[in-house]
Amino acid sequence: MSAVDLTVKLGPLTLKNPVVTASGTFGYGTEFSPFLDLSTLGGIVVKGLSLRPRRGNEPPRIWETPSGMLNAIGLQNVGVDAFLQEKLPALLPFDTAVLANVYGEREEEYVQVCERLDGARGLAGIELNVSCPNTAKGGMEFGVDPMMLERLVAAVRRVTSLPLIVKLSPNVTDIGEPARAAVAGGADILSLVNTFTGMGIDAEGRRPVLKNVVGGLSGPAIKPLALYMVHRVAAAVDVPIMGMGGIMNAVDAVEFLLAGANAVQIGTSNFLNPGGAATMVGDLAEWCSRHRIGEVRELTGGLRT
Amino acid sequence: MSAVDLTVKLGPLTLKNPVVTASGTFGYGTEFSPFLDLSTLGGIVVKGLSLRPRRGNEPPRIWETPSGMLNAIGLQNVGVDAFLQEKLPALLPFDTAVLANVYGEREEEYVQVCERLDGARGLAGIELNVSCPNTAKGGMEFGVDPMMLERLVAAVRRVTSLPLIVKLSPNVTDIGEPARAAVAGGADILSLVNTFTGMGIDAEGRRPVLKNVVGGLSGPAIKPLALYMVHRVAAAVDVPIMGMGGIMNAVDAVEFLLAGANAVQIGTSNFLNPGGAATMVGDLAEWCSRHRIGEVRELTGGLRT
Amino acid sequence: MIFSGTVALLENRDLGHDNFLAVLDAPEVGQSMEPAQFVMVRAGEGTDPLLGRPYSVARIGEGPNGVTIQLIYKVVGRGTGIMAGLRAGAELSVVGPLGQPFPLPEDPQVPVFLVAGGIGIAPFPFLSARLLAAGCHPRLLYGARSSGDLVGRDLFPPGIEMEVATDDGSGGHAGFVTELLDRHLAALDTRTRQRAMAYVCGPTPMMAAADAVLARHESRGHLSLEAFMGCGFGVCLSCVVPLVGQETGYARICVDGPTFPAGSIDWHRSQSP
Amino acid sequence: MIFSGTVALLENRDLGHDNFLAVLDAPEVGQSMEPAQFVMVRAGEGTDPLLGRPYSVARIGEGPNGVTIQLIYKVVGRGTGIMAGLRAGAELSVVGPLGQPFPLPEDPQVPVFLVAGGIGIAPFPFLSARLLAAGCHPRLLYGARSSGDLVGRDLFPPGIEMEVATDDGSGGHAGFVTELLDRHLAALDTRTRQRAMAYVCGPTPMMAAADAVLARHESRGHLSLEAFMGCGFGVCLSCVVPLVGQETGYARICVDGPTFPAGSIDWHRSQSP
Ligand SMILES: Cc1cc2nc3c(=O)[nH]c(=O)nc-3n(C[C@H](O)[C@H](O)[C@H](O)COP(=O)(O)OP(=O)(O)OC[C@H]3O[C@@H](n4cnc5c(N)ncnc54)[C@H](O)[C@@H]3O)c2cc1C
Ligand SMILES: Cc1cc2nc3c(=O)[nH]c(=O)nc-3n(C[C@H](O)[C@H](O)[C@H](O)COP(=O)(O)OP(=O)(O)OC[C@H]3O[C@@H](n4cnc5c(N)ncnc54)[C@H](O)[C@@H]3O)c2cc1C
Ligand SMILES: Cc1cc2nc3c(=O)[nH]c(=O)nc-3n(C[C@H](O)[C@H](O)[C@H](O)COP(=O)(O)O)c2cc1C
Ligand SMILES: Cc1cc2nc3c(=O)[nH]c(=O)nc-3n(C[C@H](O)[C@H](O)[C@H](O)COP(=O)(O)O)c2cc1C
Ligand code: FES
Ligand code: FES
Repeated sequence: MSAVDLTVKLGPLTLKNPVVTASGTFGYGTEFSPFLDLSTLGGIVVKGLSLRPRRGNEPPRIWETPSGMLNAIGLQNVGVDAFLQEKLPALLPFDTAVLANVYGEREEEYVQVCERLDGARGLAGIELNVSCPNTAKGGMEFGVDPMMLERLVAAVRRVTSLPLIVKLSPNVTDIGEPARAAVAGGADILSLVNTFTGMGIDAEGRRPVLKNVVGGLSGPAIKPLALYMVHRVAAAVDVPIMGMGGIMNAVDAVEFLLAGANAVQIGTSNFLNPGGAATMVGDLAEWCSRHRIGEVRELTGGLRT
Repeated sequence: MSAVDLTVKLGPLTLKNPVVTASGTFGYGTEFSPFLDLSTLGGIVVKGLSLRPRRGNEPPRIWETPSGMLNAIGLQNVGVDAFLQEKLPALLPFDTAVLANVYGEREEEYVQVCERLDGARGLAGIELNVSCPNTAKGGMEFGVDPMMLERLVAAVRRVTSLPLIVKLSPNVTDIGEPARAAVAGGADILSLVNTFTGMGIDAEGRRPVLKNVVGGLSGPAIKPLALYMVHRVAAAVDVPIMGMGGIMNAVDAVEFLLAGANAVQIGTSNFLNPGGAATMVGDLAEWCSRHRIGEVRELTGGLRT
Repeated sequence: MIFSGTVALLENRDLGHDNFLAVLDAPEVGQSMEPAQFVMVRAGEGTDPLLGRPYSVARIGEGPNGVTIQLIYKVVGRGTGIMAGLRAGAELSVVGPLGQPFPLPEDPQVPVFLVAGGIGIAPFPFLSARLLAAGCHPRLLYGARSSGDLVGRDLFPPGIEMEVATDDGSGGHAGFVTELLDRHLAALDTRTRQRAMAYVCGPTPMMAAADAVLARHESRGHLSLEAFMGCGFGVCLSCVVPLVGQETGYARICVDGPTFPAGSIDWHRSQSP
Repeated sequence: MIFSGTVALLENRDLGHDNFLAVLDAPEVGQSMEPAQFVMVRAGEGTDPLLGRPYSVARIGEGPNGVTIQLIYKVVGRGTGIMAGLRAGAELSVVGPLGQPFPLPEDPQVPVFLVAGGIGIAPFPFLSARLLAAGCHPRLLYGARSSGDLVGRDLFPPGIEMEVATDDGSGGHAGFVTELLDRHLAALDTRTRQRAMAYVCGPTPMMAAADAVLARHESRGHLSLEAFMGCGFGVCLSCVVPLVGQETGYARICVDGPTFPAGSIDWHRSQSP
């Protein structure tokens, strides 16, 4: 087992292993200290940060669905300044790549948040959450319009030299298009998928189950859809990929690597199995050694079709 | 219970109740005679028909996923002529609306199949499956390009006076667009959703699990996504809707009606609970009477938001 | 560290009226548990249902490997339904202890009321044991729809005075349990009343009512709130509730609660749909 | 009508080496069941796993409400794993009887071989009972990886001759069970050999090998094929297999099979990935 090399290189970003926790499902990291040693993880993506603190949506905010969950948290977060002052320093003692997930309602907001993050001590990279409604464009998601997306990524690219990850929305006809646009804008890495737009209805109450009416679907239910999208993006572009969507164990992670991902992110799984991400690191090494794979990166795109 | 009026009118199509079985999950109907009385159903959509018989894809063709299944049957079917000669007459004794689901690789194929179906004795309507790859356009799905879709629907509209249902693909950025296009082309009714494109991977074998590599995801896993799309299409267009995606029981059906559907289709559920569609008719009536709803159509769009 | 792992079900006793007592072989959880803290439990195989369900710990018992934790639960949906179908020997996935416990009164001589509505009885056997040990003399006021729903009274340590209320009048006071609380507080002199302490657990409307009673009598109290919980340890941000004077944000019931001091919940803003 | 509904598990006996015998209180299913027919079974709550799993009926027994159906199953994945965890009293959802049975030999005097590989033993106790009743004298040739995997031999009616083979040589013939079949057929005179009948059930490679042996000796036989099945009654079109001489289509294992006459499968085209 010790023989397996788990390190992965995603362009400018090197991770000690390919297991990264996903934004919005891992708090600001330290919430998980009672369950695992953060230093075992390849990386941590923190909760989406906006320019100012946000209180989020009114509850109910989540709903359980068959093998999945809908959420409409509304990006409740402490804001970028509190993150830099309080949350990021608390992660300095840990040997893991800390990635900031960034949210904006307008292009300028993304740029401003990234300007503040650029050069922050202990920050390994920035992930742009482009599944946000663009208030200047009538609420359309940044991530679904390739031109808008390329412009946004280029604008952010100008203000930061940190590794730049663009997290793609799956709510599109062909995910290859935003993938190419993000790369054209200057993305170093693509991560996918964010949640699928969905809705739950309470038949008894004849009401949407979420106060926000619509929410994002995550969890094992979406795994086949996410795997397909990773496979497709891997064929469409040449940059490294972080794959995610319903990963619950090391075998699921291997599937994403085989589909073309260089690393994976663990989301919903953290809620029900808070120590799970760390377990997966060990299990992945074990899986590799059992299959005589010396370097985990050999798995990437290793699908025999 | 007997007091509940279950009839629904979808433009030119009147159904005795809103429970219809979905194409590809109910054979040619009579396969279910050992499990239920076909006359209890509001309608039956038969397996997708092409101009000539099709043998379908090589196996493996299906794969189970968390709360769902992937399929890549490849539209194995007897062809429209055998349907008219053998399958349709066998359904004449039953008091249910028989709907033919039509598949084509080119616009002309759709038109030719529909020409033959038009006026067939015992046929209540035609449903166009537009999630088919257009071989003339390099394999792009008919259903994802609004212009191509409108043209296709208009071409079919010219050759048949039967109630025309267009079944929308969910693999689009905004399902409102193909919905409007289908209506502009002359669709009487929209049905949605068809399956979501997905993929499964066998980590041990490092292979896609389906011979066809990609397949369509159906079942409870997609229910929240389908509900959202029905809700969205109901807001976008003014024609009646048949909603589907993961319906397993009468409460699920009520949710789709509340989201804006006038009738529902039952797909994957038929595989694991072959008598289930008939049970749902009774359960739906019971649900309505328990909630003092005299006419099931009151539920359509009855969501309090 | 908080325990997260698999534990064995040692006993799953039917208490009647869809209520059960589950005994779990979970010494790592039980040893540091406090009253009103809870565990997240997943029962059954597969990913449907996906998320854990929160349960208070009703009792700490003796077990083959140290202490056991004992849960009283009522079957209301899928998760509880699956749990009710398990036999001794089944494995459950458990995370805990979680949440803020009920703080014990500083002065054991003050009147202490345990106000339970329905399955809100769950944390009180454990709390009672701790209160007795601290020299308090708690009185249980227990309300339910009907007398058959008044389960678990035999799980309390001896020496707890009990009064019951039922909506249908089939047992004890015919009416709400908060009316019993109101009466008891009203019977106290002002100074005693202001030092009295109530611990409340039950459905949300009952807790709002109890909170109003406590405010009217200027009595002290702690409420243990309910919410659908996605994680139970503060990261999914699903279980939020607005607090009085905190107009710009929310508390998380799972980590800031489930116990909150009486008077701290902004009931007006918290009404869910 | 084919039964589709919920039945009770009466017994779930551990046969060792991950094999179990499940006894189901399913008189509606059992009364019209024939050997090699199967049932689709869903165990556990929720929609994950979603689809039923096919199991042959191994025996028809006596039960409280008429006949029971008895399944021998091996834990290989999620569905079988969940089933193994169930206790008597649990409810299972069952559809059946399904599929085409093994046809009995017209002449009871011909040599009859039952060729089982691993859990392919499942349909043979039931078939043996029917063969004995028809005056046949079947001989069971039973192969498995190791002698511990040779389960269920005590489920056969008395009077069945048995020979075993193990891959690791830990019991009986060291090698494949198809080698035993080959030997037996080779020992017969040509006319008897051509009238001999073999019933084969086991993993796909073993069935392809048996089919080749039967072809070589010009003996008759029926194979009971395996496939992942989405429905079990012919509508999902998942369980397809190409037949010899049927270049433009497929047979469905669930309704056209699971039993097929020897020589009818196009093994060349059927190789799955
Ligand atoms: C701190 C705490 C301690 C608790 N202690 C106990 C205890 O000791 N014993 C006990 O019996 N119960 C206790 N509960 C309540 C218990 O957690 C619930 O009864 C349980 O979660 C029900 O699960 P279920 O799967 O059976 O029901 P579900 O199938 O989840 O449904 C039950 C109800 O919840 C609603 N619901 C389902 N999902 C959601 C969602 N995402 N958002 C909003 N509503 C939803 C449903 O509509 C339904 O009305 C406690 C709750 C909390 C917060
Ligand atoms: C007619 C018939 C009769 C049978 N009778 C018996 C019997 O009596 N006793 C018995 O023990 N078994 C019997 N089987 C086999 C039995 O059905 C399987 O072992 C069972 O389905 C396994 O279910 P599982 O959920 O435990 O395994 P799964 O978790 O489903 O996986 C088991 C294996 O199947 C593969 N698999 C899973 N899903 C798919 C898919 N969609 N497509 C292709 N491969 C997949 C997995 O990769 C794995 O290798 C029979 C099969 C047939 C067709
Ligand atoms: C409760 C919740 C909150 C989330 N918040 C964010 C967020 O702030 N920013 C973001 O980019 N993604 C967010 N996500 C999406 C996840 O990071 C991830 O892309 C998605 O959940 C799919 O992965 P999973 O199926 O493993 O959960 C959130 C997901 C959940 C469930
Ligand atoms: C095995 C299978 C075959 C299908 N074949 C067709 C088809 O021929 N034509 C079509 O329009 N839809 C087809 N569908 C899609 C279903 O009709 C339905 O739209 C989809 O499965 C979603 O509903 P469900 O979740 O209830 O199954 C098929 C679905 C499955 C699972
Ligand atoms: S339950 Fe997840 S934050 Fe409280
Ligand atoms: S299993 Fe569905 S057609 Fe055979």
